[in-house]
Amino acid sequence: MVAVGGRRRPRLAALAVVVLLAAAAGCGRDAAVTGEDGEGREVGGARQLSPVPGFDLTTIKLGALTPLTGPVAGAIGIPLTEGNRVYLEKVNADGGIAGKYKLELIAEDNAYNTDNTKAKYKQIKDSVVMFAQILGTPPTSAVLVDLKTDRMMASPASLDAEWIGEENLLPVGAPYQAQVINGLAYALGDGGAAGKRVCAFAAEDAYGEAGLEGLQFAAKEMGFAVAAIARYTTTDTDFTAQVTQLENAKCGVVVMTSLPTPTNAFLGKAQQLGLDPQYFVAQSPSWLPTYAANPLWQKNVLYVAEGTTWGDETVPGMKEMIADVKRFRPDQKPDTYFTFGYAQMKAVVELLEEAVSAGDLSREGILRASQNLGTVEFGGLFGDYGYGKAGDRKPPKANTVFKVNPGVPGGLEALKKNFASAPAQMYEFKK
Amino acid sequence: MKDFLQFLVAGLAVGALYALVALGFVIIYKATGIINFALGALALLGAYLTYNISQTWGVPFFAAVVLAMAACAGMALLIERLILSRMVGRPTFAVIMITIGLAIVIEQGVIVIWGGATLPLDDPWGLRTMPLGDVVVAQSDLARIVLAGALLAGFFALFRYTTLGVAMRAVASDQEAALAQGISVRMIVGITWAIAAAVATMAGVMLAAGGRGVEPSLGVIALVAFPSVVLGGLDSPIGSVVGGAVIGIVEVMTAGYSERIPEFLGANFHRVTPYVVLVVILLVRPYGLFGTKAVQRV
Amino acid sequence: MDALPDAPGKRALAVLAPLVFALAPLQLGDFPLSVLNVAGIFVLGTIGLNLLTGYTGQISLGHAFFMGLGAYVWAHFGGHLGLPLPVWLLAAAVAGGLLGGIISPFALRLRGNYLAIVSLGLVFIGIHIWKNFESITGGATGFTGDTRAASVGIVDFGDLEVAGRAYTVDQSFFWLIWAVVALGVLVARNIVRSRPGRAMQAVRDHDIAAAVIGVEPARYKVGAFVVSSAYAAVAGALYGSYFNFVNPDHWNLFLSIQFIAMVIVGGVGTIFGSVLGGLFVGSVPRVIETYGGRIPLIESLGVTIPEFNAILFGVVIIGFLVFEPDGLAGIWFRLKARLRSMPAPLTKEI
Amino acid sequence: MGEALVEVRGLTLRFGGVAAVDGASFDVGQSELLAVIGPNGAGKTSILNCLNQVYRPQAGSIRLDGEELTGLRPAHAAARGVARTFQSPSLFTSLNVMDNLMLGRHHLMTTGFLAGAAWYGRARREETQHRAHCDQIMAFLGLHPYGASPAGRLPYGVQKRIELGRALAMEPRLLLLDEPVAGMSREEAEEMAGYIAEVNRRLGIAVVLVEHDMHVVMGTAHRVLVLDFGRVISVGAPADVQGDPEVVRAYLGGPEWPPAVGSPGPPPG
Repeated sequence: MVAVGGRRRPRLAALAVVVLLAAAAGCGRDAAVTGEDGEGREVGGARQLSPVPGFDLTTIKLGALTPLTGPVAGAIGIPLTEGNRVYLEKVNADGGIAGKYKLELIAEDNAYNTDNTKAKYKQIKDSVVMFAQILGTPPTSAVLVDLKTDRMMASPASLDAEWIGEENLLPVGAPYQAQVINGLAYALGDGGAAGKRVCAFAAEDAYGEAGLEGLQFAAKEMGFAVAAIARYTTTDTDFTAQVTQLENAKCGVVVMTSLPTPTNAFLGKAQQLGLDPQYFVAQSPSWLPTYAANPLWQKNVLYVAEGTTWGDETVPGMKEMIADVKRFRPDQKPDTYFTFGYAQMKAVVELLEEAVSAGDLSREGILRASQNLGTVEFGGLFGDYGYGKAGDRKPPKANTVFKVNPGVPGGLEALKKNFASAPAQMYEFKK
Repeated sequence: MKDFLQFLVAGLAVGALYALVALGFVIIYKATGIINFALGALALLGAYLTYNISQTWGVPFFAAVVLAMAACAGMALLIERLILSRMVGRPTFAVIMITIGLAIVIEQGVIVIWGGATLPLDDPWGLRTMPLGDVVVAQSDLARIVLAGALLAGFFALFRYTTLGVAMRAVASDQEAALAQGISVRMIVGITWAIAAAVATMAGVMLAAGGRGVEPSLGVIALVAFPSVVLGGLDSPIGSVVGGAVIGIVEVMTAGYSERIPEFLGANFHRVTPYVVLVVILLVRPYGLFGTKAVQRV
Repeated sequence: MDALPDAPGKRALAVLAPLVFALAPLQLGDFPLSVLNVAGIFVLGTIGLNLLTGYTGQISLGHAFFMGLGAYVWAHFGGHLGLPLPVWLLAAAVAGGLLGGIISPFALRLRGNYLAIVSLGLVFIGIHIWKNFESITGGATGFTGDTRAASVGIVDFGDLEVAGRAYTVDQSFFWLIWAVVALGVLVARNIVRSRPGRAMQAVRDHDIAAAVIGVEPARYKVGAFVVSSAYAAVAGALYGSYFNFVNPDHWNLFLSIQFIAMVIVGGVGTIFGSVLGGLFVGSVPRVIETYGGRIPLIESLGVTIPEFNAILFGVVIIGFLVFEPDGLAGIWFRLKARLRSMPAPLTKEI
Repeated sequence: MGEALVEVRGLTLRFGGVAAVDGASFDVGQSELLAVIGPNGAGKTSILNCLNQVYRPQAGSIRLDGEELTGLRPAHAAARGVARTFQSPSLFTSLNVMDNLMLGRHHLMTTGFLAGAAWYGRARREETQHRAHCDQIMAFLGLHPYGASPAGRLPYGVQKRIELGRALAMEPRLLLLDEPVAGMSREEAEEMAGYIAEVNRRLGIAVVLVEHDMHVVMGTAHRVLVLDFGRVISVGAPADVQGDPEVVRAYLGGPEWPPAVGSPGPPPG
């Protein structure tokens, strides 16, 4: 009971540690998980691939970290991953990468949570050549450092401008800032709201910050003053204050960088209190397909995203996608996130083709391939992306402005497709 | 002035919700001395039950609300009998944590059953409004204030004038003495859970009404209502009404006049004003405006 | 209570633990190591909360706040200024302790229920501060470091190379995190078996009786709060360094609840239990996710594995509180007692 | 009586409008054993609670060796040498006997959080030294057989003894005992009375004893103080008090009066 003696154990333990650490030094794991011998060897003039983690000479495995359960899953994670899969199945049906290597997607549930994303990343990173999708800004940030350490490539499914300068990321689409600028350019231009007072309703998160950056830039370039900015937080139950603030500012155009439920509640309160601007400009993350039937959204909402009306065969990318949907997922409902996933996988496939043709599917090989990738064209589903060295990338600055129309498939009718407004073209994305 | 009145009405409507939830906390606290962290989950469950009964089964809205209140009350009674009653005599800490565990299970159960999407409630108010002088009042806000008021008045009548109310007050003031009077403390504690769940259901439904719809984050209302409980006093039903109203108004006013708030306090300062009020009240009057100071006997 | 490895089990542990500590990273892949690393960070936080809640009887839902504070201390001193590991780790402990000390007098005015509510407010106020104090926290976007700043002298845990052998971040952080855990366990055990620890338990068991024999309850409540916050902040700093990313919404109420769950599952008022609790809550969900597909029961319930995990979390909390209030540690001690009471020739127990 | 250890003057304690103690004045001599008796609700326990400042009296003064105690916090009163046991044992139920006793020595020890965390060195030396002292107390009270169990699981009589032990570990000058033999069997009560008398005689610690068991009171007390409705109605040698007409009137109708020495005390309550 009385604490005396006990000298022996610590000494014994310390001894054990010393001995074992000495032993450990001799058998550290090879740092070569990145697979230096993934480098292609010249065999009879043609480059031949070597097996690397995630590639066994027949199948190329890709990872996805995406919410498959919870609120974000149904709205975004599942349709987006389905889009990934449909494009992948199309490639496989056509023979695979370079006509012979089949693709396989391992999708893990990250529950839109940073801890889970980290764990799942570690779980599958050694069985995939790269990550075809990581959904959301915080999850991507959480594994960014691991991507760098592991020399791993990943394609983020979020339109954050931060990603452009990261050599380990393969972003697609025009960032949120461009969405706001293009949306405003349309509203104040073709939309006929020139001279109207511009206001904003913004979430208090990275997405909201990005939207406000775009707004400030647009204000400077297009020469207007921002009349009012109303912020909200996730626990807000009532938007009277925000609506009143914007109403008092006599807003004619309200840019909404917000998430679906608060956006919907905000629109409802606006109607009740008589805030009736010429346009509410919504961004891609504000939308749920169920809103198509909602009169609030049909009235004066401009929705800024990518692509075109679902089924619009005048846009080549959409035509191709609809054909693939009919072939592989005839039951797929119109969904903008499906389109996102489909186009995203196209970028990934182009990257893999490049890596295979360079004869190296190792992590280093894929990173190198991304620098030589050049411009990837999305046939109008996204603006074309000029890849290259991280510092020299040319992200698209084009968006499509929709209006809500329950009469068209998916409820979104393209008003102006794939345009990059003059101020958007001026915008320089800083890292 | 118009803005002020507009904020006042909105604040009262938010406050009515807080008051309902706060009352739920207070009645359970009075009878058992614990804070029921599962109350938000019960509000969520009640809202989903209302959705299910009215939308899926086609029962008229108000009848559906009453049925959902009854169902949720029954559920709470069951939980109390099956789980909480085993915890008599155990440390407060353990009992509070049980209610947190319950909250997690109920919330996840709701998501498993109904999914995570927002479901339309189709309440009779929707986005309709009515003018009241200069001010535009959402009918759903008015309904919140009126229905919360009616429910609270009903509770006070029950508490003051019925045998059950007398028994509840007896249990609240001294369990042993109540037991000696032949009052079944077990039953009363169960009933307080049922009443709290019914009141919480009303809060959940009223939160979802007016266009928001039923969705998994409705339960947060309980956490947001905590400052109202502390302001009013954990053991004072009247306090929950006053606390709810004050916090609701303060919150909406802070948001409404956010431009006049010093910038260093940050954007969305209204999110934390209830907690700032809470800290201040605890410094000045640790037991709330209407709460009784606990005297510890040796 | 005793420091003497009297039982053969303890002696075995004394040899085995360092063995596992040294060899595990060489045998396990990065995935299991990353799970154990996060679990180790959880263990540190749980020890802290157990000192406050388990040993001193003060319920706090504010633990996530102090963990966030530590993470931002790393963000500033480590990620931003690039100062070495001992500096930011110590700074986190000091910052956590200091802020805990400043806040605790508020908390002290309150008993049980009230403290729980107010500490809950701390989490909300914290998130507000993290989002608005942009120069250090990176605002709503969060902070991503250019470096993990996890170096002690020439040893850099962010990029460990010994004798020409390189180790992955998960390997080196396993050594770092679990070494800090070992130190944390030692310090906590020393506190609880000496005068201040006894006083904390006295305050928990009977605060008036404690005052009457000369233990100032306020002093030990504050002390426990300070130590507990320091532990949380150290855990948070390690978390920040390991993830190299600090996000304001991460320090939310659910994290606080997870810590309380770890205390309960491990065993209220035991340091050993905190280790078990942190390991259990930190790793069981991952194990179920990995192998859950092979359990036919889950699918027959009509729930997905993550849904199953979430419900299980709640059920485990309730189940332990109702049926096994002493937690995993209680089960362990009972098992040990049963083994001992079996007719064995060498038992010396009374 | 010589120089008094404790001087209580005009002590008044009210709860709401009710005076639990009403202008009580009395002395406790060095090494004296003073018993306080009176009907239920007479204010006996309240006086003890004032003496160690668990309750704050509204008026009056309490001096210990000439130093004022009123206004101090209980922990500080304890540090001045006032020890106390409770009517129902108030042990630290999850701690074992040794830890309960060691807590009695809390104010005599100095290890803080930092020294405790480091453990090796001063903290450990201090621990060993004080454990030795507690060991003696355990031997004196026959507590060794109960060593490892949590105090809350031990029999009632043993808990009472541990509580006395914890008070003794404080090395007090004044020991306040609140019904130390309540609820005990005759043999246990005799044993406890023996311990009390021995503590008082051998260690010279002044004792204020609140007790219903007249056998114990009359057998151990040097003087008896009788309270009624918070007032001191009689003080004196046990035999004198027994015959005081005031006292008889106060107890009129009560079953325990006149207290025949040797009769078992009333049940605790």
